[in-house]
Amino acid sequence: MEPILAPESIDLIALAPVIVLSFFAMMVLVVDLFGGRNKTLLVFISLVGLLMTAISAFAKNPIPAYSFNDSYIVDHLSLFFICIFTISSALAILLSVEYNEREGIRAGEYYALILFCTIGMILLASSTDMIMIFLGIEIVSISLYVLTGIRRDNHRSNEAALKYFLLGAFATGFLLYGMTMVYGSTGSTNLFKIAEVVQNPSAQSNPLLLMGLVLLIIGFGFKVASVPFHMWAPDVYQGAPTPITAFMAVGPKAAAFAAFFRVFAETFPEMAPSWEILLSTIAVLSMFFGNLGAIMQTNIKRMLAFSSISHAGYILIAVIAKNSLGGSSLLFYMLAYAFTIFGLFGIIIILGRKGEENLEIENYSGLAYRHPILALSMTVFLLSLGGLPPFAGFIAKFYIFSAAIQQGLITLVIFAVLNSVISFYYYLKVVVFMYMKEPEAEFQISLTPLTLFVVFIGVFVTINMGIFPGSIIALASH
Amino acid sequence: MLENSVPLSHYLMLSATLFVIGVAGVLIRRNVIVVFMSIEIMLNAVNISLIAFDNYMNLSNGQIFSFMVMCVAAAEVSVGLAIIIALHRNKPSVNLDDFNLLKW
Amino acid sequence: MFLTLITFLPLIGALFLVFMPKESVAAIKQTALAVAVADFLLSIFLWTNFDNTSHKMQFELNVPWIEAWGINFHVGLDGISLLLYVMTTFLTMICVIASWDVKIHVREYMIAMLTLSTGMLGVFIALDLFMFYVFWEFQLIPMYIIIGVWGGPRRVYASIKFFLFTAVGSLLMLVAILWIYLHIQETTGVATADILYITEHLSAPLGTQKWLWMAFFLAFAIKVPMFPFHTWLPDAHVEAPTAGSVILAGVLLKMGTYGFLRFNLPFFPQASYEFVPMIAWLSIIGIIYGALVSMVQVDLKKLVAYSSVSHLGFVMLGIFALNPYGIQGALIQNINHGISTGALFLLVGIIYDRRHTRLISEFGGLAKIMPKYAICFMIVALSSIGLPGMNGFVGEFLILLGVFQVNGLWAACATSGVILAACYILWMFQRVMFLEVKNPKNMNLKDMNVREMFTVVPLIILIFWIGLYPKPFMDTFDASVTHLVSKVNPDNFRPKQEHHDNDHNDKQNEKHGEHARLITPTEMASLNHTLQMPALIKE
Amino acid sequence: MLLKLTCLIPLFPLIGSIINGFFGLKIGKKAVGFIACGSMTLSFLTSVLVYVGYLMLPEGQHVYEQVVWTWFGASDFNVDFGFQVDPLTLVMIFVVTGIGLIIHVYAVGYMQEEFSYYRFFAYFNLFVSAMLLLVMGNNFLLMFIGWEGVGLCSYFLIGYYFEKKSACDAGTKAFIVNRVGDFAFLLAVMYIFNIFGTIDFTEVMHAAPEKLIYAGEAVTIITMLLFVGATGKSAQIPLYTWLPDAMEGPTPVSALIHAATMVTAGVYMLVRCSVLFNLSPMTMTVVAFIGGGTAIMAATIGMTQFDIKRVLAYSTVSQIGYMFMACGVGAYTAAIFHLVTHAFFKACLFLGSGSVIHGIHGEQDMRKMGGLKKHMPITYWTFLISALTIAGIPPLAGFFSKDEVLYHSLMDGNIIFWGMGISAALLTAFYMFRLVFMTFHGESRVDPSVHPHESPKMMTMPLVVLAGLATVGGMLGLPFLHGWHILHNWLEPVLHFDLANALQHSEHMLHEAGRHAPSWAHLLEPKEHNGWIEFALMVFSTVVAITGVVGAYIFYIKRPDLPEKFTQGQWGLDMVQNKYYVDELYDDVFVKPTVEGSNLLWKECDAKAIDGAVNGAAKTIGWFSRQAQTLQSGFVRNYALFIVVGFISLLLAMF
Repeated sequence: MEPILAPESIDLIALAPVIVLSFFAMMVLVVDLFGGRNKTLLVFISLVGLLMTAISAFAKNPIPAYSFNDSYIVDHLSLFFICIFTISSALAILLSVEYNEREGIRAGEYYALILFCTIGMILLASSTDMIMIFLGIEIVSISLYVLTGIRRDNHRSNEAALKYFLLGAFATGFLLYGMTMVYGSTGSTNLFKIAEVVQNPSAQSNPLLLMGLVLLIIGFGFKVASVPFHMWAPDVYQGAPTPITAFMAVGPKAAAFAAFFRVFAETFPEMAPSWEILLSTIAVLSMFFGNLGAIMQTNIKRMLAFSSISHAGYILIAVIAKNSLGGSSLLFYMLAYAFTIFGLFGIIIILGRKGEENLEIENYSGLAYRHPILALSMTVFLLSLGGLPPFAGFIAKFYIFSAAIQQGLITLVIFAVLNSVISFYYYLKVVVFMYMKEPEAEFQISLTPLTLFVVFIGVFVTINMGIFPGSIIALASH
Repeated sequence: MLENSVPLSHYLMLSATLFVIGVAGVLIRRNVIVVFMSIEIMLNAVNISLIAFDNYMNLSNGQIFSFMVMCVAAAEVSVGLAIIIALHRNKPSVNLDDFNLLKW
Repeated sequence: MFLTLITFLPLIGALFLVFMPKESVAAIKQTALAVAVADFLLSIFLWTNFDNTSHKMQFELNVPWIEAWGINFHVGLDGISLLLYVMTTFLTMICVIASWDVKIHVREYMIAMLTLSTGMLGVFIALDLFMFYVFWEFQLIPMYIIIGVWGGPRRVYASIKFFLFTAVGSLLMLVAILWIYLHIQETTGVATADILYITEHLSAPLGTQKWLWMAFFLAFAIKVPMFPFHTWLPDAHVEAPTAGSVILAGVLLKMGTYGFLRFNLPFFPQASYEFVPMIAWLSIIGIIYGALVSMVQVDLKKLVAYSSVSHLGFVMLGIFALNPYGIQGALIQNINHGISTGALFLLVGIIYDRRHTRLISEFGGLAKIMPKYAICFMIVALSSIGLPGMNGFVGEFLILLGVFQVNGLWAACATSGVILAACYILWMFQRVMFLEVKNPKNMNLKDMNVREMFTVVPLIILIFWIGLYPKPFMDTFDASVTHLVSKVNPDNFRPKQEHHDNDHNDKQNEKHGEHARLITPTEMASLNHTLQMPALIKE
Repeated sequence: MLLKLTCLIPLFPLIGSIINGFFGLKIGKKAVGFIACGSMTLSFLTSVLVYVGYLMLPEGQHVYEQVVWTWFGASDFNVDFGFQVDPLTLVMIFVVTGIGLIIHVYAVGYMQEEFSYYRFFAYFNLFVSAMLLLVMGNNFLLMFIGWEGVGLCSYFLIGYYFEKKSACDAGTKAFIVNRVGDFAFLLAVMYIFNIFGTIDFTEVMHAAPEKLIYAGEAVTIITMLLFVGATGKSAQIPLYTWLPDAMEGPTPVSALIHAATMVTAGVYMLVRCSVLFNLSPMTMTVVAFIGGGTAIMAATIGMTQFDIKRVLAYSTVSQIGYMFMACGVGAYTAAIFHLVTHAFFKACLFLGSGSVIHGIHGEQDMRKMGGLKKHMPITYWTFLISALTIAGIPPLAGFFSKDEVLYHSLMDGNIIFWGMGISAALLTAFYMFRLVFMTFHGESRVDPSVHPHESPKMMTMPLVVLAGLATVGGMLGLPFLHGWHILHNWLEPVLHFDLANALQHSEHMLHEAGRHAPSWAHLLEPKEHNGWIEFALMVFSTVVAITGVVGAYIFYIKRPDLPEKFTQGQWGLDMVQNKYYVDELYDDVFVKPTVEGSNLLWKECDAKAIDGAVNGAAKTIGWFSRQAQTLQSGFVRNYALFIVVGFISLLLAMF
């Protein structure tokens, strides 16, 4: 047996973000023990931790750099993703502060769990080894199980957690089994080595490997909530606390896509003929089911859950395109998506109040004339999600589609654009209620500053990335 | 080393059978705990094949992997049971089909 | 820079309005009007500084926008877009005046109107495909809001239909745009979406051209709207508030025809040529179908909406005549339709404001009660049916003339639309304006007030101006059209064939003159025989 | 330099119209009348000056063109807003401004009681302006402005009493039927441009023999289309139905528009394009047939009508039929001659009937008239003179013009045309005098409460003038003084046509195209003017006319019971009285199917099929959406099942 780990291959600087964040996460836990009921300090520590993480991510230079026997990588993709993760976690924390107070969520581990989850995401985006990927996924998942069910007294929250947990574990089984098969057929868990092995045409037709790929697709497909492994998403999104829903829709999803991209687009590009059609089908089905499911929804969180399923379909196109344009478009899309989603959920949180979250779309009737700015922001977010210029969502879609067309995937793109039309319908439905219906009942809302701040950032970035996307594109397409 | 005594395919078959049993358990059983156990069976099926591969191809990664799987499984168990307990407080039932508040 | 300023001025105005207090309605209206008027005057300044003799883009500005993709903020005007641009600012101004009586959410209304203006102006000046698409989709939103918030009872249905219909087409166009963008990058090595560059360098096999053409076609055909993609239009028009209808008819539909001229023709000349028969027949069906259907409408706005389908059929037919007569006719008809139909919608809006109904059967005898209104309505209606001396005729005739050069049968079919136009307009006019006043609610209607006159009279002046002396208008696009036609001339693609011209001496007249054909001798003989008549010339 | 004034001729009435239209209500009736008549007078005087100017043109120049501005154009197509003055135009200008002025004066009296007096004169002046454009335009499109303009004014004036449904319907009908003609006219113009590259009259007529093949397809189609256009405006078969209905308008309107000027525009157009028509024997034949047929058919209907104005309307249709027949046999001078005389006597007849209607307070039914001679002598005498003129009694104007038409229809056409013409003449004499006798002679059947009275001077003076013109108008073309036929010589430059030259060009063109030209030699045989035949025909037609008059006398004065007896139980009468059911036929064949078809198109095709497809797509998506929703059952095991199903399908797809 060869030595598993050569000491010289351990590069802690490359690992700095994970270490920093772990430190801060544990600090949150410890401080919480002494902090009493006031969670402000925890929030502060968490935010600082995320900031430090983001900064420390750039400590490693030059990139790409490898660590732990090439099972951990610092490259452009992972750096960009780390930024997305820290941003989304920070925004989720900001959204949570006032929400938790309102809803009576006093658990201090809440913030620690978000941070731990972030660690998992960073690992997931940076790992080049299947073991690492597995660990990353599990760290993310387990944190999320808890976060989903953190409102212990809330039946829906509990049920969502249970569903998420059972199905997540179930899917993990598939993922693991797939990894095992890939491992068994290639003899390695390291993605680089696997990639080398599958250069060989005879290895490509190994049924064990193909079976493993299918199982991997299931595992990742579950994490990104693509059809037919999406069924958990609407229930969980609906049941989870709103900030966590937003967080789930962005961070873990992005992380899963990062891994998805690493495994399929970077490790198995030679085998594209065998998985391309599968992923394409899944992508198209995701778009259709996501959009069709969303049309009839009356609960906005549930609707957004379905919408996120359809977005998974769009993003899968980037994976299928498996070119550098695909990678950078994935980055851009996730970033744009993050700001839009957090802004949107920010508004949803603002519009709720204790005991009555006002999640039915009908509750938004006449919003435009009570709180025009909020309604306008909401419109901006929805249209951005729909992919309408001049908002970030449009550029993101444009980016992904151009990656696909460069790869000759025109049919897929046509499916995607037709689905965009369907999606306009339900996004506009919300606009209809906000602008074109008279308010049904008076409801008081409290314009909480932190949440408003998130909304503001969301609007600003969504528009800014829509009109002046140049700098971000330049970063993404490095 | 039990070389050549039992061929790899046997292990794999065993693992596959266990996996399918686990899957079937998840699909068929209604008791939350039993479903949970079925999932554990699936994970252990994976472990078996991991070890088998390692053994027959003279590798080590798989063994480490299986340790990881076990750790994670343990963590999952703790979280999972916690969730089930929390749920049980709200609604005293372990029948999965009773948890049907979120749908459509 | 100047052009950019004019384009974004309304948006800046809208942003300014955002910060005005909701309650100061008067100030909001005045501000909006000031912005619109200023914008119009500035655009007039563009027109006066426009060099008619050149087909090149003018007032150009080309600055990098998304450098990573080679996408530039490239704007400019040429003859094809200039008038549409000016008309947009003009109609925006008219619409702000016409919307003076908006009761609810005045501030939001004006914001939407001004934003819409910027969106539309952007479409006409964009010289980068990406930018074009951005503006093209962007203007949907304010229009959607205008229909949906200030519209009639079925406004939600209409607004969503409008939005989705347009979106279907434009998203497929997006795919084509992407394809072109990547193709250009592949073939020339330059990453750019510059329209001028693409026009010159795009070369794709005919099969591909056709697909791309179809994608663009769908987007623009829905916008125009051509039969059978027109059903969003009646709903949108009927439900939209008056100003919305005016803008919709006056500018939004023109974006479709503009698209054909800016993209389909120069990008894919050969595909365009191949598709001429299809377009021609669709247009002809549209002309006749629109006229027939509008004849039996019971709702005034719906009638005008269907008449738009008919009129735009003419425009499309003219564009695809692919000769200078047809295209120039189509361009001027674009303007004409904006003026006439815009004015018709304004006028319908005026009685709608008074009676809150648009059903033709509710009216009758208005000529006696509202004489000024009746005169205005008559003039506009006549312009709409293309009475010579008014604007509609100039465009229609040029279009038909152009089509006739291509195919006499098409011209004949299209010309029959002229008869039908008279039918539906006059019948409607009779039922609304003439006869006795039967409905007591109509007895005390007030005639048009000064503000309403302000909205309609400028349009009427234009009706006569273009009808009698269209030269200042037509001169603007002369050079551009000549340039365009030289690119899309069917002779470039047709297999060369022998011309039997009668006049061999005069080369200039070569394309005119009869090709030798006779009535068959038997026909002649039998005719002469039955009449026992030696054919006859005396005097 | 006097010719520079040309553009003022149509401008004066236009200005008058604008002033009256916008300020008419404020300035009062007197001023309105003054402005209307004043503008007409100015226009007439200017015409005289232009005429003088024209006479001073240098030898050999027959046409004066004045381009005011370039109207519109594209590429090599350019239309000028230009006027031309040539002999034909001058004739028409004088007819329009002269008779227009007279009728304006009459209308000032006739319309005195109307509230919207100003509106009437605004339209009336506008009409004259448009009519002048029509006859003065130097190209087809400018003519078309006038062409549509007069149609529009006609629409307004027919529908002048817009509160009456019948008036509105009549106006709309007139406009739409005219549009059918315009449709053909427009196509013709396009075809002309296609062939000649210009639509200027002078250039087209000059180039026609060189660019068109004799009896070729192009010229036949062009002339046919032009002729269809003419039938619309001039109320010929098959588009005549609007004219009788047009009598809903005030009587001066009928006189000016529907008798003297507008309806003859078709004839003017044919004469203007005589060169083209000369090249197409087939069209010529059709024109002659339609003309002759219309003349007879309208005359038969005219015999059975009781509405005084309708009789005159059918008479107009019939007389215009004559003019077309003349055109059809190539006797353009005769057509114009008859046009001019017809303008005199028919205007007089209409104004006379207006005077009658005015005198008995709006009654138009002849069965409620009778014995009016003593109440309104001036009206009677002028009416009688005009009736004699139209009947063709020498030496009144109508005799000469009608006779010239008949002579040419026999000599240049054939016996069929002449037969048509002469029988129409018989019928004309009969129904005109039926009208005269029923209105002015016999016992009074007037409603006793009404006291018939003579009209004021303002109205009778125009009658006298017109009757005078009808009497002496024949001087324009005295038959015996051959070579002294004033009108013929005057129009010669316009109508000049060198057939031999045209045939030669055609042959050349056919050879170029590799076709063989048929033998055209017989066309060039010279024809002699036979004075004796002409004389014989004159005598014959005089006899015919007198027979008609006497017949009417017997039927309506001597034996008033005869008409009843003759027509008792005749199915034919019913048919004729109902105008051959043409209106009903058109209604059933064109109007109803169009309206019903459109309804069908709208409700079935548009709403159900096309929009149904759109909404159907939306509904389908909605249905799928509900299905997708029900999949989301909320049961965890279901969700797990989905994962497994997905797994199995992926496996199947993979292998």
